[in-house]
Amino acid sequence: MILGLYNYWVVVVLMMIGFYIVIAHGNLIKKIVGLSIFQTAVFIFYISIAKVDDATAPILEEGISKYSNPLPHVLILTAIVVGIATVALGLALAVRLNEAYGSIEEESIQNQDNQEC
Amino acid sequence: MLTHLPALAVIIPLLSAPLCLFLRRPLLAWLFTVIASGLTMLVSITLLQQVMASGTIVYEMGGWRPPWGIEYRVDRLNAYLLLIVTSISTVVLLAANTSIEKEIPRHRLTLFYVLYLLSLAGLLGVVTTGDAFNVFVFLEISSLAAYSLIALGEDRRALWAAYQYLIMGTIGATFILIGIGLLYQMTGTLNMDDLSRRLPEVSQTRTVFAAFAFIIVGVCLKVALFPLHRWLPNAYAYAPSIVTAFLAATSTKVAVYLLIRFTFSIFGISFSFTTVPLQTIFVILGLTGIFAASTTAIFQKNVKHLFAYSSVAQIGYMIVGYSISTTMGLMATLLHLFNHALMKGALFLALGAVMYRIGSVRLEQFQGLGRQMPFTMAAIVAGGLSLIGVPLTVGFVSKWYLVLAALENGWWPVAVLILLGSLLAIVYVWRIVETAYFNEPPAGRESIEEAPLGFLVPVWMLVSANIYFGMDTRLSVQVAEAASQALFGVSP
Amino acid sequence: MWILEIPPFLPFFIAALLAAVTRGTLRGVIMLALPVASAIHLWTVPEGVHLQMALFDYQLTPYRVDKLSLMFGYVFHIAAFFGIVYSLHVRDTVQQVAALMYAGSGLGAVFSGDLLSLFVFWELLAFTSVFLIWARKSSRSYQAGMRYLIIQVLSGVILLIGALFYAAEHGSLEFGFIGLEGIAGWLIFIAFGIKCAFPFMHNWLTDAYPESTATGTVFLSAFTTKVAVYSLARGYPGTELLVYIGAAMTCFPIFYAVIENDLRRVLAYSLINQVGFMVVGVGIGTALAINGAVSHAFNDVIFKGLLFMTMGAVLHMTGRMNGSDLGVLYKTMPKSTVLCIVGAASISAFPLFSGFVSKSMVMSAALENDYHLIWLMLLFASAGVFHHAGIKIPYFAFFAHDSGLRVSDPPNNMLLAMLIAAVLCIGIGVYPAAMYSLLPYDTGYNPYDATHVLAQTQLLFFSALAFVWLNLRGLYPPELHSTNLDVEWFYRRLFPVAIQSLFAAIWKLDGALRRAVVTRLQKYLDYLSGIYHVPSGLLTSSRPAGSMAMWVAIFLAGYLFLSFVY
Amino acid sequence: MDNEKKHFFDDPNNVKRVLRGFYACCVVLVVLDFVIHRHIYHSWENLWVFYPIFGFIACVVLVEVAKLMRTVLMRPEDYYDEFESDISDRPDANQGHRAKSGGHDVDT
Repeated sequence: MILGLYNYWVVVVLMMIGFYIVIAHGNLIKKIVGLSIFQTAVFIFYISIAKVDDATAPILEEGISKYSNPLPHVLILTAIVVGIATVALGLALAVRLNEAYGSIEEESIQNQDNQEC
Repeated sequence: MLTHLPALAVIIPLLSAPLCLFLRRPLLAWLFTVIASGLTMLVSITLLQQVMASGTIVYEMGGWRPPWGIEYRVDRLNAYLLLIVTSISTVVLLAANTSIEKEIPRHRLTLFYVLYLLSLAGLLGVVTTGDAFNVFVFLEISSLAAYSLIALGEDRRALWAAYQYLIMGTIGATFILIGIGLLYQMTGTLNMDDLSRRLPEVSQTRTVFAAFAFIIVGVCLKVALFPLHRWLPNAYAYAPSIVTAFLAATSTKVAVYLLIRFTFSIFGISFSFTTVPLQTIFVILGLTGIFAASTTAIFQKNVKHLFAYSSVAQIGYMIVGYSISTTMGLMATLLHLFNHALMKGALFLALGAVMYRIGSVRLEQFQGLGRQMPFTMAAIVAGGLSLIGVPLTVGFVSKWYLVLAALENGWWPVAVLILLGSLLAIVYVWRIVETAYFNEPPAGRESIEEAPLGFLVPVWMLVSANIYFGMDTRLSVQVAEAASQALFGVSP
Repeated sequence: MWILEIPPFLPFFIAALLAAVTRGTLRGVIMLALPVASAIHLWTVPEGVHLQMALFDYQLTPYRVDKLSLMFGYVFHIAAFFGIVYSLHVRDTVQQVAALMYAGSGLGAVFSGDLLSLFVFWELLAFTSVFLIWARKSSRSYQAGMRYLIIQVLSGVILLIGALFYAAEHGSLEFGFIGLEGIAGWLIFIAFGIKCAFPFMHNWLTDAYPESTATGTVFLSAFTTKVAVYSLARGYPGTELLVYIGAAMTCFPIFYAVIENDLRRVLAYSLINQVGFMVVGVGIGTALAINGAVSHAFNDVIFKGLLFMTMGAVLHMTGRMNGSDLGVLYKTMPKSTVLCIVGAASISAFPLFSGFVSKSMVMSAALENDYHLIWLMLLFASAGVFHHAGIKIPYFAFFAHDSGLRVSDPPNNMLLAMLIAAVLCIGIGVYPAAMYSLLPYDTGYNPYDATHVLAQTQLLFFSALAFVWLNLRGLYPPELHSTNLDVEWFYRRLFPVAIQSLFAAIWKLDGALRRAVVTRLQKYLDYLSGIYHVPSGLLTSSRPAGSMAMWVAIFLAGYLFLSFVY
Repeated sequence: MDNEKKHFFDDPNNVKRVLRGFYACCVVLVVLDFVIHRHIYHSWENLWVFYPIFGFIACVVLVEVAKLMRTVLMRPEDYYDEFESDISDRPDANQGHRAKSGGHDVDT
């Protein structure tokens, strides 16, 4: 039972790793990476739920009657694009932050801000 | 042409964005954007008329029949939101040309308009679409554009605020994505209408509970419901003035719309409010939000921060009305969506005018402004009065219905707390009035002039709307009432 | 007739607008012409509802005229007129505009036919009048004004909550008889009570009025409390509780008045005392009593205005207001002295002065309805009024010991205003029938029979005798620079101190707790970071993005937990 | 003050005269109590010279009680100021109450 649902466990573990990185790491790039892992876990989740036992890829071919559900794959293509855009924007912001604050550590940036106030 | 209106509302800004990129001259880009936004406003006005006259409009994207194809579905609620977003966007844009010339470097001006259009397209997409996954996509389009818009602010803290918003926004959107995935797993459909029909069969499973939790938390992040509001104040405070005015008046409203749509239409009232203790949680969070955020607002030194916290408090009012979950309560929330958009639009635009003249919106810089910029300050005072809920302003109308809804339900402590919350609003609005009218301008700033007409006209358009809809409540009340009745009528 | 639909507050607001943009003589002319024109207009308006509109599901009637509101409408016009004359020399635009708006709000309130309109004017009264206090432009007046504003706004909010409850209970917002029933009745009662300066809610009055400008206090004394009396007379006539509240109001302030040094604060206490008579009248609720309350309000506006004007004249000319710093001004301010004595005689209810013809109605009504103890209290208060307002005010300001001040009579406009008020005081006292004909009820009451006149004269003369005797014996308490503790002590001293010490304790406790938790946590985190090389703590506030994300996780976990358990 | 003209109450004899006139009035009023027939609403009004006695006693009691109150309630004039401390931050502190020059509500 538990092993049969291994795909979910993978997803949950990946997701937790990503989320933990976002929470615990002060480095802005690492945070983005964590976020990316977190998102990827969700993509895997989508793809894995589309899998039908004993079925092939959804390409019409003779002699095959069982196909996996193609819709989640398509959806995830869109989501991947969104994810890439997010990571790119996040990294770009990190670059700009580095230019402005001379640091990509959350703590140091926040301290500089606090002094300004 | 008329049959394609629902799609046009999204497609006009979405296609204008890349086109705008080719316009090198900022003035042209501005005109182009104003026209695009104005067109969508016309579209949404027509849509509202049609919907009020003949009921829900269904549009099949690309001719694919739902639930396979993506469906755009405009009912009263959508049409109402469309009108709010497009009209505020258009009015705010009128001031954009003047405002951003001082706040954004010249070579980025065109890009600003591109991002603005993208953000608008995203918001409109969220509102019109009838497909759950499509919501996620449009939400991300608008959010990504919003992050970049905020990062355009001249203060370096704008970058930091944008980064934080990006992290939080992405987490929120991903949560929504997880929730939608779980729903798809249980029902095999993404069409909202279809979902609402198939969910009751499986509603007692843990998967659906989890889906609900993920979606609610994700949406609440976007709503900036206390205690998930912490990304908002800095994002609003350091973004360029126009962006603040636009986002404050529209983006949280759209998020509240999502909350209503998911809980009322998709999961259904009986699931949302009886199976899980959503009502109690939200009333408590809403009221705590009102008091915590209003109190924080009192101690802010930056006026944009002050109003940002006040926004968090106002969201508290909307959530309270929403969680009363009666026709009247929901109607109060919908009214407040509209009214708060008017107030905050006016207030943040007026702050933009102050920013334009003084280059700062710190409270001590407001000294003596009452005499130096009389029209701008009068607008801020009028907006502030509306925020407090003084009769003859829109703020009064929504608070009135909110309190009545609470009383109707017998929740009179809630009613009393709502009114006491308004007292806090008096305090923070008063701080601004006192500084502006009872102090002499600081040394070296004797010759400040009134803001240019480019600002005054849109600001006063919004202020007059504040007063007009405070007295003539027919339009807003009628539509809000119809929308909230429809939500209660349609849902099981 | 279209002209009927101009509610009386409108001309005042328009005039306020005009006064804001005009200066000098033109402004004076506009401001003077206004109450006259408006009063003439009001004279022609028949009773009935003249303006109605619908808001939400309720009928609003911002302009309703009947005998009760008309009476207050007339006297507010009179007060506005002599107030404007009195302040003609003032060049401070803020004050002039605020005064006109304030008078307009008072009129708006008494002609409001529904609770919502009443609430609007109720709050407007607060927001406009506070500028008259701030106009003094001292930090003391600023703070007093702030306290005043907070209390007044609070009263308004309570009124609004009450009105909402009333709408929920009765499905209507009409402002008629309310009565002490249900939450709505009590809330509205408390709201009225705050404005009416009920005991323990009265301190805003004695705190703020003496801090206003010489001219501002004249306006202040006329409107706010009278609007409250009007509202009580409309909403709670015959409520027995009011009799006892009113009797308390007549008695306790006179003690304070005797030992108070600031003469305008003495008048403020005496204002509460006079309002007490009206409240008793409203509480008894018979035709005679209501007539008494209303006519006493009418007269009080005039003679209290006159007294505040004479004191304002003293303040204006000398810059001092304490009894201990004034004296023998009669030599150089003879006209003011005479006018002040007229006011003093009126407030003490000497026969042939206006106070007599109205106060005796309330007293008679108390006796007729067998409130014997109350009657004795009122009698005691009457003697007391004479003692502090009738004798103390003129005596310490114009006679008593020589302060060395030699200032002349005030400018002519001030004298004229005082003269108008004084003439009205005597006129009403001599020919009360004119005022009686305007009263809500026809009772055929005649104040000038031998019984009343003799009793009142005896009472007053022997009170005066007591004053003379005490003074000659040196038993009379001397005027001293001092602050006398009153209810305000609770919110100006006790609460701030208590809150401060409470917070100090909380911070201390909180600090200790947090230190303990943080050291524990840090130990744990040090251990973790030893393993994972996490640079620093998880919960520190310098990690906003991280902590926000954590909040999300907590929120989600909490939510999932609740929904699974529920 | 020698150059000032003599005022009425500067002469102690005048004061005495006024007081004597006042006493005479009081006596007359007491006498009138026996002459004029009054309606009686309250049993106490039957008492001999009720109103004069009541008025006199009331005022003496009033003043004596007020004097007693002073021992409990009286505080220095700046009692609240010391606590509401930001008053002293302002340049115009305390001027409002005892300003030296007259007519400070007259704007320039």
